[in-house]
Amino acid sequence: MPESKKKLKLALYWAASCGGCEVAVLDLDEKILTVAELADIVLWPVALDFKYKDVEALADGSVDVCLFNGAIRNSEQLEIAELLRRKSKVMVAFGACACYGGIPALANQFDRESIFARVYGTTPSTVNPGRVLPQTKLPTPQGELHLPTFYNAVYKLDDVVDVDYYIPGCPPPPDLIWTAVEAIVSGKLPPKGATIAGERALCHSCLRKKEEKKVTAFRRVHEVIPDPEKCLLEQGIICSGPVTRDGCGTRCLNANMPCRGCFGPTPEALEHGASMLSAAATMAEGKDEATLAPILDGIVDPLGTFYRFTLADSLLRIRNKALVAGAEEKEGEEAAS
Amino acid sequence: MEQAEAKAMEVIRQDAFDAAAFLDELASYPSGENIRSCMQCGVCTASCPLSSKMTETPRKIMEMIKTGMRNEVLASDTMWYCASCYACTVRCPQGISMAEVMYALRTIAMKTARNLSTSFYQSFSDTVRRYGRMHESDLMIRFALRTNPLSLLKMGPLGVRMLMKGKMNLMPPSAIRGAKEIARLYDKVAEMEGGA
Amino acid sequence: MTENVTAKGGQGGGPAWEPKVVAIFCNWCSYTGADLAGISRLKYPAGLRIVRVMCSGRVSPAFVLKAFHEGADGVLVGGCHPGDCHYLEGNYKTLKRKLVFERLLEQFGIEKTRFRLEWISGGEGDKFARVANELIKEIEALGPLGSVAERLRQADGLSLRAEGGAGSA
Amino acid sequence: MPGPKIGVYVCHCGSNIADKVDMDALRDFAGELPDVVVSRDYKYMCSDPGQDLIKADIKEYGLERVVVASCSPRMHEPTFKRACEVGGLNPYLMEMANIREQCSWVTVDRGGATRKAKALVRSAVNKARLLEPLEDKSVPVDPKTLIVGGGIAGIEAALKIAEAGYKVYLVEREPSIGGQMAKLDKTFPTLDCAACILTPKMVSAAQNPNITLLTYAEVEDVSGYVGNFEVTIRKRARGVDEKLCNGCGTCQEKCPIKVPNEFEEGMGLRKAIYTPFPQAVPNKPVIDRENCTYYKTGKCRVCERVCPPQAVRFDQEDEIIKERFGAIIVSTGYQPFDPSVGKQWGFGRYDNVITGLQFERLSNASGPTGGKVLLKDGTEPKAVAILHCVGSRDKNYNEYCSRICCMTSVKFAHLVREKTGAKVYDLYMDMRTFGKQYEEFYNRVVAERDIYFIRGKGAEIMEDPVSGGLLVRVEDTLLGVFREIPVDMVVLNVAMCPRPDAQEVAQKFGIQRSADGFFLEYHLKLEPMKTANEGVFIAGTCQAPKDIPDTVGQGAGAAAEALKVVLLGKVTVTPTTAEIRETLCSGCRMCIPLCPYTAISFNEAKGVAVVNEALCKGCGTCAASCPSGALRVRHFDNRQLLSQIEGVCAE
Amino acid sequence: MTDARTKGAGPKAGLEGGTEPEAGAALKYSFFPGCSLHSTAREYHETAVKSMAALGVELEELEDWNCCGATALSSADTLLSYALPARNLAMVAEVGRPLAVACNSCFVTLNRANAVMASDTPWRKKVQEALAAIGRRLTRPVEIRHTLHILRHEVGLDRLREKVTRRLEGLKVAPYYGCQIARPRHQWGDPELPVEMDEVLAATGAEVVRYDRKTKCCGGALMTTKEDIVLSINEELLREAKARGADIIAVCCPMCQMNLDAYQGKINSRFGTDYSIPIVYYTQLVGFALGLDEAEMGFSRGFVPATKYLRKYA
Repeated sequence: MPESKKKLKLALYWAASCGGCEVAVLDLDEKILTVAELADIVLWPVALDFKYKDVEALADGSVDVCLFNGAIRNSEQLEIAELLRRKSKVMVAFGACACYGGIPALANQFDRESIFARVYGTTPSTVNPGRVLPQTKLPTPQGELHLPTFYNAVYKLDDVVDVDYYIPGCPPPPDLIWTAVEAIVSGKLPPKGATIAGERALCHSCLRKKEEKKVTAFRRVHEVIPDPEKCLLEQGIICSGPVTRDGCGTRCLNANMPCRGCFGPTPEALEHGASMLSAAATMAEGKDEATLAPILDGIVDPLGTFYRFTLADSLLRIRNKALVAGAEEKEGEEAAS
Repeated sequence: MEQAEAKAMEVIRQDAFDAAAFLDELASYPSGENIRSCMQCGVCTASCPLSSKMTETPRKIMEMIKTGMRNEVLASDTMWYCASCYACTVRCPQGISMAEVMYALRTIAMKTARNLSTSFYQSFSDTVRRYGRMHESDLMIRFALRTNPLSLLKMGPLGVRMLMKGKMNLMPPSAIRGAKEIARLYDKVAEMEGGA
Repeated sequence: MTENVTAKGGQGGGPAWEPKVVAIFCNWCSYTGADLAGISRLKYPAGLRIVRVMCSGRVSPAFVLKAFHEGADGVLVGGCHPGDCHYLEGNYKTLKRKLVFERLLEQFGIEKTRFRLEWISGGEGDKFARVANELIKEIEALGPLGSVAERLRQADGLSLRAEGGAGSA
Repeated sequence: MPGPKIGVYVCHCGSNIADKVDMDALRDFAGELPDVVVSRDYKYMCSDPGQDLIKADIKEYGLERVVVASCSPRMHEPTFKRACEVGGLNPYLMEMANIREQCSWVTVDRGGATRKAKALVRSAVNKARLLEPLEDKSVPVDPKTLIVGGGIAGIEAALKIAEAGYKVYLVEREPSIGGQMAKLDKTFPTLDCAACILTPKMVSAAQNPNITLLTYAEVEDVSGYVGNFEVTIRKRARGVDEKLCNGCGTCQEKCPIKVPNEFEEGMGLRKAIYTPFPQAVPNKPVIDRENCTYYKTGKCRVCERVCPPQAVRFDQEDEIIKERFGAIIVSTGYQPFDPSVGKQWGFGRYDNVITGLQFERLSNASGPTGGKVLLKDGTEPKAVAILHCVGSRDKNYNEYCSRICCMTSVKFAHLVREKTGAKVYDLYMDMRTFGKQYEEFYNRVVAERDIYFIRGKGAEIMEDPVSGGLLVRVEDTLLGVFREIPVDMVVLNVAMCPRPDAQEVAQKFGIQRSADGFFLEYHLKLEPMKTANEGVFIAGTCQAPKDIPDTVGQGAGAAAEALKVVLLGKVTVTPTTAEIRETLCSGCRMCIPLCPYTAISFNEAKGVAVVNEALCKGCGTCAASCPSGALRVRHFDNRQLLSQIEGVCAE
Repeated sequence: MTDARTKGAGPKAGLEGGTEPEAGAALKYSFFPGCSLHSTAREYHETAVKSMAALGVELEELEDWNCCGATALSSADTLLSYALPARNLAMVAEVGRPLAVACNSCFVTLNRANAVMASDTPWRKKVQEALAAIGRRLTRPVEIRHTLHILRHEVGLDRLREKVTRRLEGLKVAPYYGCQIARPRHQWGDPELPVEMDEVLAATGAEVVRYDRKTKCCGGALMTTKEDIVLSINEELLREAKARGADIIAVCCPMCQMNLDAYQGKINSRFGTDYSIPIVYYTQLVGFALGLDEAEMGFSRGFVPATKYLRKYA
């Protein structure tokens, strides 16, 4: 790397995510030292003690790159995303959660009330006799404290701020991170909006033997030990390889586990979940409902299966809760009358 | 045979009738909605075991309905001859349930007409309301009181023979436990219809 | 129930809200059947609009999601009767997809009645009109669904930059 | 980035659209849509001046896309595609919005219809913006025509094509051609005998060198498409060498087995080796293996012994014929309604309640009674009732009018009077005499002595348990009285119904059925012989009940349709097929088993799937299952369809 | 064909074994006798329950049932004519067993109400509202079967034939169904010419004579209000039975039995005929053929004595 260049200003942030993406950065191993050489880190809450006001104090656009991981679940995350967007030249959605909502977005099947009711009420380990729920305001002797608002839905990063690049994965693999770092440092940036991953689907890299896509039963991974040489789909195991971007290095497949889709849809895929659902369903053998229904019932939890990482990027986004509740009420009335 | 009174040819002016209103009224009864599709084939008449006694055949009644002759239809004796055998209904090429149409006409007529049949059906209904079940002697007495008390004497001999054969109860059935429920049901229905 | 009342609030007698139904029909059977309904002057509400594909087998579940995403209150997919597919068996593929897809829709909180797959032959203009009227009646009872953009707006009051993500390209 | 220049053309279709849709509002709305540079409305867009508007605008405005909002694309898509082409625009850059069949004709209120029309136009504009130019391809046509069903419709069609110099295969399931018409006695309204007018045509069909007659044969399988149908025909073993047999009839005389004769509607008997009727074509017998003693026990062989040219072949096997045809005519006829399902008519219970076809056989000089109208006991009837509409115009059975029964009833009434002294009671609901000289014929018969026309549907036929006579119950609806008519014979004029295997046949030939079960024509009025399957035509009573003149007319019409295909010598094949974008295909092989035409294969070297566009029919099932979106269908690709959905949804 | 259907359609697996009669004891129905079976048709009630029991079918009387309203209420008040039978159906639904009905009139009336509960007409909601007022609830139709259908299709002819101990050889029976078991269309049976009773009676060994008027109407309750014509249509029924050489007419409806039996004398005097044809319920003949106590079969309750035809089998 050319020494003459000014050191890059780098920010890393962790919103609604598990923290795996942070660890992935550390997984660069010795290359992390190179990063440290090339860049000044201005914010990295998981590793270094900066304050938000330090960032606020920076001039707008003075941060070169922000690697933002995690989805937007509450008002604090939104605030910081907006702040970092203002301060950064390049905003990178880092990891599946920031790109597509990731695992946290599966909560879009429920709204705030039901999540609180469950978490602070009905889970077996909860002891909460006063039924205290998180509040946004807390009066204290020192004055009123304000806490972030927990949202009804989980959002992906580009829902709330303009994103320049996407690095998918749960977490992104080190080689991809390094490719990105190199591109940023060298200034050889891809067109804005690009996703740093393969253009084709994962099957392109999968070395398993593929024969005929026809199945008579679907199985879940805990039910069988798959043949490691054969296409998992052809063994009746839902694998999102055909719809998911290549670039992860077939990490799951190498471990004899199916692709769950953390790299998100290929550029021309209609929609991550629906496309895979469509393909998987047509594999079932049979021509009438009586034969097909038992086979296809083997695909349990289609939403969780096909949108495991991409619900916040899907066409429907969140569960249509209010109306369903209304309909249930109506049904109840009818039954009662 | 006495000379039937010669009936003058009538000129019917369609504007004397509100056909749409009568059809709409019937449409609020079960199977009343497809009367308009009657194509006057006469299968109902020819399938009916009792049509030979009617002054107007069932088919003609349908045409009168479609013309809007409400008063004439309700004054006819046709519907009171229906024995609910449904022969017309299963054969009607247009899928009209004549039997239901007859029920509808009776129900409408029951509100104003008074004859042997209305008395019988009213008596029947009253007996059921009282006991929750049929009680033949009660019905016959009610019926006779409504029509001609002397007719009881005519029915007497058969009643006695039925009694002898163990085919008739003189004592009323001990009202069913749900008799109050039945009365309430009658009231509720009356209320719903009154309110409608 | 109260929702429907406010939503309808009839001016001029007719309902203010008219259910929007996207019908995706195969060219050979259902689209022809819908044409026949027209030739026979059968009537159905104007909210039902047909998009033509060559075969019901062409209908990706994502098309249905797209319709709901855009604010359709219901989606009707029409194909040839089993055994009658112009392309031999495209309609069987549609059936397979439907069997999984309808469960997915339920998970998204979209009532079963809002999505229907019907076999309508080119001769069944009357069946098409009946299905159309029936479906719209059922959807009227459920009330409006609203577009996803609206639903997201309602969820947290955020103004999102570009809702939709996939497929809106 | 500006999109392509779009022109929108809104058609009034006279008042068909304009009465329901606000034309000005629609035109203005279209003009406001992005990329639309011109929008016009016109009374008849499909007329020459209408098309000229489009052609002129293509030049003047440099239009790159055209949207026509008018009737169904199934009606005028070719018209407007041609207009674009003439105007210098690739025809695949034209899109239609169906605002007649699917808008003005089906919507009650003007406001709704106008809103819907706008949505449909916006949807079409959305799609048009994304269209791409495509080129038609053409493939050569096999000049042979297959005709399935050798009744009068099939015979007529075969003769017309053969006489034009083209080859025809005429396939008939029965041992002889002739169909139902061969059973009839006299035909209305002229009363000439059916055999006299039919037999010459049958013989011509047999003798024409361009016609290959395959009787006692059935089509087993049809594949391919217009111009190149691949057909498998099973010619069942007659048990007789057709080349050696001279039709002398000795075998039939000597055969000891007698079974009910189908051709006589169960009223006469035939042998186990038989020709169905004396004028049969070919006049060669078949062995009915179910009833032949030899096939049941291995003994007998009388026919073999007595056959002068030694033509009997017990070991003959079915022959499988595979041929390629350019066009197919389906003329498989009808099935008479079985009146035994309605017990009120007493058919099957009372000996002298018969169907119309049975009456035809009784009246036919070559029938079981030698042309005498007799009761089961051999005596002459004294009173005969004829019932119309048995199984037709009746929602319990068939809603449609069977069309010919009024006229056959009038004919039967006349024949009864001609042949017996019986009184005739004709029970009708309506007297429908729609054809040329039909009303005149009715007027002649109505004037005959002792024929009584009673307006009323015969409700039931009861037997008097004491006398054994029949009693027909009917309301004389004109008098308004219940009538009981004592008769000794009842003729049930039964409906013409779809054949029981109509569904199977429809599937085989890729055609559809209407709600009544008959085969569905492409357009009820304007395309009565075409079907939704290009190159497959229908003729005769397989399409709907009809009389002989109409059947013959349709046979000839279907011949013209078939000739049009074979004379052109080539057919255009749509370029709207699937294609694989190799740079996106990951080689998952999901699409391969989905194609019913095996048009997709896998290129191992490249690791991607490949579409054979000659085999692809463009259904798009593969594209809907290609997860990565590498597979696309031209003219119906994801973006185009999504934009259309967006278009119909937006308000 | 018949056997296949019996076995195939039988609701209880026990029947599928076929030969072991006791296995079928699992057939149990709620039973709606109706008012007539408690009075004018007492013998129908007794013999239906007993002969069905002998064939392994338990008819458990629905507790606290009420009058179905018959056709009289359909003529008086539409809503009531649905609501009244619907109360019975609601109670059947609570018991949770299919309903057996012996009286044709009850059968048609209960079926009529049942059909409304399967429809989406406004009547369904109204009936539900009326029922709610008396604390009853009926959301969907219940299963209703005529006892004749149970005997023919659930018990089956094989079982019946096996259990017959007195074969009624030589007894000429005209099977008279009346109208409402056949019409309007029900689950089983041709609306014009059903055969179920013919088959059941033939299985007892009796000679079933052809009887074309088997579903012609007897006039039912119109005997009360239109006696003249109703007598004449009953005369026509007797005439055919006699012409066909029937000893006896078997019926399955209390109205038919009453009109043909109790009024037979009046018919004779009105029309100058001399009919003396006993009118018995098919269950009486079935019970008798099964070897049940003759005295309990209620033959003595008929006005026209049947005993002279049955003596030889006793």
